[in-house]
Amino acid sequence: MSEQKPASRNELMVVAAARALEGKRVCFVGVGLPNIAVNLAKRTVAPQMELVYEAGVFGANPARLPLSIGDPTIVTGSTATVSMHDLFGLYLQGGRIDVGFLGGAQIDKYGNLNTTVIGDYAAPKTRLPGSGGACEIAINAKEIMVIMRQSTRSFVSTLDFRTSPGHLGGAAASATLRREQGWGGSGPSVVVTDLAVYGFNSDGEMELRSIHPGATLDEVKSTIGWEIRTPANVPETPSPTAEELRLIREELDPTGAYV
Amino acid sequence: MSEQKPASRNELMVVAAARALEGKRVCFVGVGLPNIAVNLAKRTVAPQMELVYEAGVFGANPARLPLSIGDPTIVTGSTATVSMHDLFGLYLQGGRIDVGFLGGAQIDKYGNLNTTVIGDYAAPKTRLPGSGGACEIAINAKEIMVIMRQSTRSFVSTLDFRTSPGHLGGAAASATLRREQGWGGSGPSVVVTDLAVYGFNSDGEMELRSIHPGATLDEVKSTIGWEIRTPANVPETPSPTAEELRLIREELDPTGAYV
Amino acid sequence: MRDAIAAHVHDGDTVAIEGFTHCISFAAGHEIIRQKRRDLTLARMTPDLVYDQMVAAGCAKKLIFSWLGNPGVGSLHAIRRRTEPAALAAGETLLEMEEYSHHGMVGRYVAGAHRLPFYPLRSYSESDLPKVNPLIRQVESPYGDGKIWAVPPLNPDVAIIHAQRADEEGNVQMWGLLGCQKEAAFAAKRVIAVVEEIVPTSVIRADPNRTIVPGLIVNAVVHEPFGAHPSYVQGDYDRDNAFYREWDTISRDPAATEAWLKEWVYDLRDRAAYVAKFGAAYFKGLTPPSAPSGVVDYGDYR
Amino acid sequence: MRDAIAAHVHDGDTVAIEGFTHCISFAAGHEIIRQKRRDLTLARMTPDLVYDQMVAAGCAKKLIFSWLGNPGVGSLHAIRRRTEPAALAAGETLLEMEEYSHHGMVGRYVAGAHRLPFYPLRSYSESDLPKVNPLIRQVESPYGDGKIWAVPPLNPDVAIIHAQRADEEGNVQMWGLLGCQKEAAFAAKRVIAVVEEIVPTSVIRADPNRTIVPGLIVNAVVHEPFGAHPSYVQGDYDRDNAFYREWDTISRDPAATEAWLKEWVYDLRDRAAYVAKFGAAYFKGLTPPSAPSGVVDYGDYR
Repeated sequence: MSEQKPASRNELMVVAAARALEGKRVCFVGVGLPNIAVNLAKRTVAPQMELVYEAGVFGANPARLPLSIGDPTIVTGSTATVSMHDLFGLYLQGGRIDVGFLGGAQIDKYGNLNTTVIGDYAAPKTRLPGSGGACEIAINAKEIMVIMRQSTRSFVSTLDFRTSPGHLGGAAASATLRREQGWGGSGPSVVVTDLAVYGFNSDGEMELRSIHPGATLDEVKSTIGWEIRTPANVPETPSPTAEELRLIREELDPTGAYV
Repeated sequence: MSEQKPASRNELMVVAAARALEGKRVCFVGVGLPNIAVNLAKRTVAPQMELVYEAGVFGANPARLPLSIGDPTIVTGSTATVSMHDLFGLYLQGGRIDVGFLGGAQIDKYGNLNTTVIGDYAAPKTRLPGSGGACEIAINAKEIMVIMRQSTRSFVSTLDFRTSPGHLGGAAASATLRREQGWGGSGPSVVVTDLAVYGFNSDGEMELRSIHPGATLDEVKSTIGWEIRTPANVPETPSPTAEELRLIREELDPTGAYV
Repeated sequence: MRDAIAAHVHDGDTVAIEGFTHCISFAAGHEIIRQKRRDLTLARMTPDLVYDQMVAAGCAKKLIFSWLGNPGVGSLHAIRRRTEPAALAAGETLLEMEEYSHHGMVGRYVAGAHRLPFYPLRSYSESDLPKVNPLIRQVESPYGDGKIWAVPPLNPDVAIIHAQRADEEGNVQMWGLLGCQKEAAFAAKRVIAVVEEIVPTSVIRADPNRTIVPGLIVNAVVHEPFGAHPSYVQGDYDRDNAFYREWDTISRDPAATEAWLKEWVYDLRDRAAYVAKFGAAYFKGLTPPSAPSGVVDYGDYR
Repeated sequence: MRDAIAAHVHDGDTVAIEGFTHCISFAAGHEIIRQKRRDLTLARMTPDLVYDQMVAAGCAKKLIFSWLGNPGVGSLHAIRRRTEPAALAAGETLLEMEEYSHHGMVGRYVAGAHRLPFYPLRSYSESDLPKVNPLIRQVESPYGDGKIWAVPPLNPDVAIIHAQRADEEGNVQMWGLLGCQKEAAFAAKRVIAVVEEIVPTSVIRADPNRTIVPGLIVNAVVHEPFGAHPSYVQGDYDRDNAFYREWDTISRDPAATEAWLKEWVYDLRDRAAYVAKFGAAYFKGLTPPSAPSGVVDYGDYR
């Protein structure tokens, strides 16, 4: 096998996200990076995983990397293709989704997400896509994984708009409310960025778990808008294998459109 | 063509019911006699009529007389076969049904129907099938036609149980309530029996419209549990044509199972 | 089937053998009778012969339903004997009855499948049904346009559905009348799928829009040819209307009913024996000529 | 198409051109632009390029939606220019925005189609969406288990759907992603069905489970091959992802957007001219190899 270029930060992010899916059964896939991470996981750590696309596909078996959330390749060869009413009602709200993948323009320390606007809602500085399925995914998927690039603009102390609830103001309140209101899910468990991997502590607050090769703790801290909780010793995220990089570069994203 | 036997009272009932469907577009079909009446109408006065079966079929095109409400012959060659959720939600409740056909063990002067019990509900003398789709058909079909044999046991002054609402206690109250509660339908318009045809007057009370050949006014009155409204001159129900009788005897009910 | 029933249907369970006239799993009903399950709550839009037989065999304590009859024939006499005090045999008790309309029963499964607290519908107004079933209630619209009726979710312990085909993973495909099988299966805690044919997954994946229930929610897949007789399976065999009429005579007489259960259920070890007892010629007579659907193209996108 | 739009789409109407990524009737959108409809309320789960173009052409005064973007590419720049005050051109006004989540939008169509006063769902809790959309409200369960969120019915004046095939009577069949076309069509006062192929009714009746919308509710059937381009039709042609990326560049520049509308919409008399301008070879390049569904048997019961 020829010499491989070292992993880019996007590749590190995708590989770390894929590895976080090890052993998961039913995953609700988003477009872009989550799409690549999930398809990489299915080819590596989670071959038995069922891919669910909000467009109405269960058990997708894409022959190429889907270029949009509704790419025809997710339909052909899938186990079931259903109406969106069935997908959101029977599969998501019905409690059949183990992991939902979300991203966003802004995330706070409790994993609450903003995909709606930057600035004031009525007169936004930047109009973002909005919820799509994110709001109900955040509430009904048993577990939420977040994948997004980190910067002081995206990792903020206060969201401009809360599109999708995470651990709200903290785990205790969140757990009670989720139980009382009969939410199907327990909220965000993992956040993967281009620099590091985060979990959530018992207070539902984001906590640094590992730093990607090539990134530094200072860099991580300087790109987060709050004082991130950091253990005494932060391990390094295990490097991607040659096979993981080959899959991304040759099969999943040959044109480099996403990674 | 060979000599035909004269029409039986059941045949008179079926033919009168079929003729009442002239020009109707979408008809919700029941089992038994309504089934034969509707299929006769489609072959005679209402060729353009779409047959809807509560089992989940729209635009049925049965190659034989369906022997049950879910006979496979109503599916093969139909325009659309759908879930019962769609049939009751999108087609019936959605307001797409012009005529619903109902029968019952008991009917009162306002066209309210009982298909649940004879006697006390908790300890019935006779347990009947229950509502099936009748209750929501009575509420949502734009118009209701009733077909049933008449006797003092079936045409009663007081129902043992009101399964399906007709004109309730009278048209004025009924119309107001149907409007206020957003019911889709205006209630019963025609009742066809083995002896006569009835309509409803502006008070929503049943009124004699015509008497079948061979039946008498005395016979009609003596088989109704209340003083039936009767116009000065009651016309005779037009006799079945040879072709109508041939269709019933040779095509729709060759074994005479129903008529 | 023996293992599937033993593993997933227990005394006291709420069981839904669904299928509106079409694809009713009599094979499962008979195995439940053979295994002598007791105190079952039997949920079904149209109890049909399968529940009349299960009630006659003493499996049931309660019915949840919307139409109680022998479709196209008349009454379910075994159930009526447990419903009408005058007909009740010595030592027998009345069945508990929980009664809805068709839309209401469908709605109960939908609410259960969608994990909703209730299902709103336009029915029951001015009917006596809500008076005898306190679970049929009204809900106030938050848009100021008054009240509408509602039914609560129904989540059976086990749903049993029959269909034309599934793969080994339990991905079920069905055509013809769909009834409320999808909704009942998604609402249930456990699902048993009984099929006429087990096909390779490639057959399922060639036409994903035909899948009504994914293997994900199926606990057991049972291959049971003619498992829906005397009901029918679209394209495979016709409804045995003669038997539906015959049952009317049998079921009027408790002794004849007992004798029938002995000959056709207890004395047979399984469905295969039932099918063999009728003989191949009998089922050949119920097989319709072909009416192919035609082919559509999904396109190979790579 | 010209007649269908002229007859059924009027200034001020609420229009739903539905289709989730799949089967989006760009042909209808372009004809509406050509006929210079104004003050439309455009409802769609995912406004996509078709609404970006209609907004750029000045047809719209309001959007009702759940996800606003160029799927797989980025933003809808024409719509953003009517949404962000800093980007608003002189004389332009901000678009009215009524915003939901995907499940909420689906639910609005379902409530409209089922003639229900509201659709209950498990979403919106602790989200800011209800704060900015007062139509997202809570409803109290009549079973004592608290409140759940609800959305009101949506009944568009006209729904426009695209599909693989229909017969002359407008019985529409579709496979692949079904989106919410069935629900939107049943909710609408008028329905325009646009299809790749008009088939004999016998083709429809050979596979009745594939019918998503019956002719009964269809006001106009339009035969428009490649009418969904640059979106796709399962089995017929692929999504023109290159154009979706190209539009990102074009739509960033109001002048380029105007020029594109002139060349590809105003200066062309109809969809046939649009297809001819691309040329047969271009569409051949978007056509996938075959992936047949296989045949099932409905049985000939007589």
